[in-house]
Amino acid sequence: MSGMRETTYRECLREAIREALQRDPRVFLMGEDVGHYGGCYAVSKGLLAEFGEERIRDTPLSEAGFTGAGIGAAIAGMRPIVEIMTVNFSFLALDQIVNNAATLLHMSGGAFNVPLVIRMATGAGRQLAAQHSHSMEGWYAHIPGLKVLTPATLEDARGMLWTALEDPDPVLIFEHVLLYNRSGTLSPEAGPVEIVKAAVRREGSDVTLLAYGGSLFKALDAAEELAMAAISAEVVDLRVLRPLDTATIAASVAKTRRAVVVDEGWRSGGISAEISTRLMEEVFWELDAPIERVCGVEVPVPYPAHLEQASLPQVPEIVAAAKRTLGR
Amino acid sequence: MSGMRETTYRECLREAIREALQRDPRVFLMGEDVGHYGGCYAVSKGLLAEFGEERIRDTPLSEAGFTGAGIGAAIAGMRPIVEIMTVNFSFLALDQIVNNAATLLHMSGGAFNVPLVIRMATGAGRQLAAQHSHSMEGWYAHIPGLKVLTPATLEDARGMLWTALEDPDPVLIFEHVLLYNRSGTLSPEAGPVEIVKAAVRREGSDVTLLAYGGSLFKALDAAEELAMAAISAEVVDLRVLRPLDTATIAASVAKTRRAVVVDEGWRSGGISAEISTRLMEEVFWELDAPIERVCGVEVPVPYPAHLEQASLPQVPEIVAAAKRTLGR
Amino acid sequence: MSERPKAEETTLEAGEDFTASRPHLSRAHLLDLLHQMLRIRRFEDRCAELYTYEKIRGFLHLYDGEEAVAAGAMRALGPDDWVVATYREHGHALARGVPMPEIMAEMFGKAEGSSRGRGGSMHIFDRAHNFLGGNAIVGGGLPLAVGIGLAKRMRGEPGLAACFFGEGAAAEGTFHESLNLAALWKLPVLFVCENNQYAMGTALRYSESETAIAKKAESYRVPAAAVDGMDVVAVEAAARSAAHAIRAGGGPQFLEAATYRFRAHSMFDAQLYRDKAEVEQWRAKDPIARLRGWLEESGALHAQDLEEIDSRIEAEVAEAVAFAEAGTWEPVEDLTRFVHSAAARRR
Amino acid sequence: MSERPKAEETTLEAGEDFTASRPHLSRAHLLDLLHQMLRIRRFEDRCAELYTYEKIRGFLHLYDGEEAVAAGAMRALGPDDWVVATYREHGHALARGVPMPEIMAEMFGKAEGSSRGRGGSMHIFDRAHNFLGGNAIVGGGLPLAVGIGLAKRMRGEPGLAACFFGEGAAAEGTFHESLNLAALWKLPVLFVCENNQYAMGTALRYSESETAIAKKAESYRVPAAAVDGMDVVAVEAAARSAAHAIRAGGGPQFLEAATYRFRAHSMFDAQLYRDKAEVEQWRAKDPIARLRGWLEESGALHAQDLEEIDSRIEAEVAEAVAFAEAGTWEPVEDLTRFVHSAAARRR
Ligand SMILES: Cc1ncc(C[n+]2csc(CCOP(=O)(O)OP(=O)(O)O)c2C)c(N)n1
Ligand SMILES: Cc1ncc(C[n+]2csc(CCOP(=O)(O)OP(=O)(O)O)c2C)c(N)n1
Ligand SMILES: [Mg+2]
Ligand SMILES: [Mg+2]
Repeated sequence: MSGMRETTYRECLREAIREALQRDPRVFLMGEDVGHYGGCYAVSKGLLAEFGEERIRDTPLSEAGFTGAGIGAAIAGMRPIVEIMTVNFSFLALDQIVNNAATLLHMSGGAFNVPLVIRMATGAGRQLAAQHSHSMEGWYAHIPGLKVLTPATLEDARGMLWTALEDPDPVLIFEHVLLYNRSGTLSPEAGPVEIVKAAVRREGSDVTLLAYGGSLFKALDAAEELAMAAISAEVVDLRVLRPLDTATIAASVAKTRRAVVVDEGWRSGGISAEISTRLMEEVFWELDAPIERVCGVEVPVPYPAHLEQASLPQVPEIVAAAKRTLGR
Repeated sequence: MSGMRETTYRECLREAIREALQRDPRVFLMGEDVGHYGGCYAVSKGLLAEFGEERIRDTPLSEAGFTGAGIGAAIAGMRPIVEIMTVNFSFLALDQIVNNAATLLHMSGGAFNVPLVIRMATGAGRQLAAQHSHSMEGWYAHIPGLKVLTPATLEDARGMLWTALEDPDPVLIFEHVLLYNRSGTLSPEAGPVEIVKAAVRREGSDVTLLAYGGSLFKALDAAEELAMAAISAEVVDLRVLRPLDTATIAASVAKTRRAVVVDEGWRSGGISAEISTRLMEEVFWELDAPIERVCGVEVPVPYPAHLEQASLPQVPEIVAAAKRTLGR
Repeated sequence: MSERPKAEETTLEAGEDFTASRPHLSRAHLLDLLHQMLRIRRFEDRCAELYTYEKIRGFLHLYDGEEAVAAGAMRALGPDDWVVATYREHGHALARGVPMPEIMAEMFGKAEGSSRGRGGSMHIFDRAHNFLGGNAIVGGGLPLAVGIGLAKRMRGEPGLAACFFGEGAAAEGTFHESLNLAALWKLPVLFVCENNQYAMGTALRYSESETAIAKKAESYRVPAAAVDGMDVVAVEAAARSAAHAIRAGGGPQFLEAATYRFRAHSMFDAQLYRDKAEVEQWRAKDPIARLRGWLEESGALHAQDLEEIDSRIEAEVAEAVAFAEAGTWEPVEDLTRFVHSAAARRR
Repeated sequence: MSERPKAEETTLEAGEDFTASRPHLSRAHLLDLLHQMLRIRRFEDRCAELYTYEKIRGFLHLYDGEEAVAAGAMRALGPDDWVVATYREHGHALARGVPMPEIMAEMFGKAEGSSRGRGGSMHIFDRAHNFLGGNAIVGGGLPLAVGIGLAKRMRGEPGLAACFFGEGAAAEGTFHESLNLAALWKLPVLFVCENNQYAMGTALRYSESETAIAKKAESYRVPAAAVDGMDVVAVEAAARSAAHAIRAGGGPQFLEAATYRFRAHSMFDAQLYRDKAEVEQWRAKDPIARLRGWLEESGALHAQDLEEIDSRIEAEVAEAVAFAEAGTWEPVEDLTRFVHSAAARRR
């Protein structure tokens, strides 16, 4: 096996798309500015030249229309990857996503499945304000019939897409905007990964930090800080928000007896609430303290950096919450 | 004060709309089939004749368009009541509701508030299947900038609208389809009610049942059954899903030390999770048992009665859950 | 129907070629159209009755009066084509060939139904006939049809997607987005607007500033035709000509069929929004009576033909009801089957 | 600009009546238009610079090249009228009269900004000028404009809602729904489509099957005009004529202005989708150079006029930057203020 190579999250996504296009003639990428512009976040840069206009398909501004077209095409034998630039715009396509993509298999009694992948950018941190910055992946995780993936690592950016494309049902992939530029090393053999389980990214014994997507790295930084205070934090990367891997999560918390959920989404009714609740349901008698949540503040994301940052989970808050669970 | 009179939930809603139209010339009702048809669920029957086409305004099938128009009209000095027939159709207007109605006040730094009321039917039980039957009010309760009301009683059906119209910000009112025909008695003096607090509908000491909307009556029935088993259940009607009245809820559970949340919405990521989590956060040390949830099963609502009913919370399950909290 | 040749004058046999750009007006073919429309009418009459017996529940939207549209248009479609319809889709499903017993069982909510009973009247699906529902979100099916057209084009497959929707749907944003996409990408999609003058209780003049729906297609450069939707042969002719152009690679086509529903929007409709005289005027154009009248006049229809048709239909409907009655309820333990394919396929 | 009278020939004074159906082509008025366009250009040049210094962050969409549209159209609006714009709205805000210092402070994210810094470049709002943003959802503003028109009509108030949007927005469903509603209800709404040929990197031919946007208005029966958006007087004339018709109670009007953005879509755009030659062709039509050239040719603009305009603008921009620099950061404790009006109004 050759050595590791330097790459970025963005490049991993691009490689995954390229590989899928090469592997399966039914795969195509469709969305606003994926072609001539090169992708709003430059993920698909260069792919138009390589694969042509049919398979790297620029769409008009019609989120409902092209998402619905993706559903129809999936049903009729293609394997579309639909890109929606930013999660806030996906609301324009929500009817198609919930009332059709998530529902058709059931509504048709199993006759029509929808093997569709929808990718979108999510999250704050680039000062894009209140119509471009939200974290709605946890919200989508409420919908039966959907699978919700949140790749945080390079391996997952590289590997989740193909597995998602092989899924017979609709899968949403949320890419945190702050991760695109993130670099690191990856094995040249990196390929498809499973999309079922959460992953323990750091082992620990005193408290479990549960995070995903952009917040994972804040949780890891917090664990580092906690270590300096002689607190051993385990960090679990949720990876998949629907269906939640309750077993892995509960096993970790059963061991540490304390947990902090970190979620950039708004607190009330966020995925953090579901995780807290499941933990209470599964390991109530093992808990030594109430589960803490460090979440996005319930405000549309403000433009100025100081307010935007104040609205997001930050390492010191995670550290403080973890300490609270230990009575410190 | 004269005696009570017989009326229905539907009539209460209609009276509330009529009163608002009479009281404030800025109020108007707008939506599909509110006029000539008389309202999909007959709520606005007769109002067209009384108030005319301008104020009882039939719209084309354009949920995004007319909801957005309601927002614009509210900003420019009107007090629109927008009716969306069924919560599933509101997804077509979600961009307007979340990216505009809920966000404009903040995005404009307080310059433009949106005094808009949106009413919609919610819930299952009429065999309308997977595109007409969901309970998404808990989902909407995740969005900062919105208020979410779920009138269950005749008093609330009669009284919440006017208070909502006086609110300077957007308010969503969810009417459970099975309540429209519900009849009961109402004081002739019934009028506006506050839209801030949860209400204890039945006092008890062993366990708290938390419910709202169509499920409230199932919780009350369950309390009745529990009483026969010598279990004293307190029943709290949430009334308002955003902002949640945590104080009232927590006070009840701090007293009973056990709770069951009943929610017709899907379990994962539902409002039930938020309530459970808040209780853990607020009264963890008072809890004698993990909080139980009785929720909608995570499936698009099926058409046949036996499956539809199986997908919804039912009295025996509530009773069983309450007993579990007591170790019985 | 004056300009149409008399049935006797057509010499062609009934053996149909769906790709032909014009209908074969053989006697057999016309009798078949009559049969198809009557089949839909009688089936739905029975449904309405069964609704009062609470065998069928939920919303039930009858196609009564509009049969010529589905019966005519479906003649232009072959096995590779797809159909996307609405909640008012019994007629489309029947005309497309979805077996009547399965449709009826679906209405009953039985496991033997075309959607295993999960969908009911508004959600009839059938993979064997490329029948993609049964969509109860007004305008929700149009993007799906675009996607099917896109798949066909990209896969180099023959066939087209036919999408039926009401004139009320023309106001939805998805109408706009879908027509643009189909035209921009020159996809094989046949848009069929069933203009029955009302969207629930909202008359067309309350929903559209431009009430000539076919005109709207122009602003997407989609060729459009308006046709008398109470004349089954006219519908078939228009659909054939449109489908022919699509199959020749010309991109989407649009058809507006003027029609009327004789009954209420659904079973919960007091019809306050239209007066009886209007309904009577339209009833006088009943597509079934019209074709029958013309066949009789021209001597092509004998009393015994009609009797035969009637008895075949009666038997078919009876069989469908019996099948539905005999159907089984899906076990409650299977409630969440069909949320994901893995579970759906497990047995 | 050949058919336009020379400035000297116009005898009318600059004192403007926004309700007039035609522009007053006085020298003062034309100088004013030039001033307005230059003001926008220079303001944005400065913004681009400040972006490189990271004083302005997030997305910044310049109006560079399109100034004639806002500058011209805004002349047809009075104080009772409302404006709904997009994320590319600096030009609209300036031309509408939103004070430059507040706009600049908003770009900096300062509490003194027009939206208290909450919105930034994409979300400039000003109640005093009925300026309803600043909307970063493409097509998201159109229904709002319809609603304002509805409120005006129902309240019997004078005025109209002017809604600016790009040609890319014309593909969105909200475009369709909004035009239909405005026309159906005969509302006072002026739709102004700024057709700058691209939606981000998507050329019009990739987004619309019918590339003549104004034609689309016909299918809603909305009167439409296409105008040279690089000619400020032509835009003003078209806007005045449209606004006049609206004020006369004729319902909505549609204007398509052909224009071009000289720079990138936003500050993160490598412009792979168009070639330099095309940009140069359009630059040759620069609305500012064009008006200036014509004024100079006709002897109406003297070197000292231009110097005066330049120095006024320089001072104004400098003042705006100083104001923004001196502005304060909203305290973090106020983070959730403005989620609800109660808290927003508390101080
Ligand atoms: C998005 C959406 N809005 C509203 C409804 C409720 N609804 C069902 S049918 C209907 C009328 C549709 O009219 P049209 O498209 O003309 O079809 P028709 O019923 O006349 O065949 C309405 C408003 C719905 N099902 N979906
Ligand atoms: C609903 C939505 N989809 C996508 C985007 C991303 N986006 C921002 S501007 C833009 C192009 C819009 O083009 P156009 O309407 O022509 O306006 P222009 O930017 O050219 O002025 C896109 C795709 C968005 N902001 N909103
Ligand atoms: Mg109709
Ligand atoms: Mg543009």
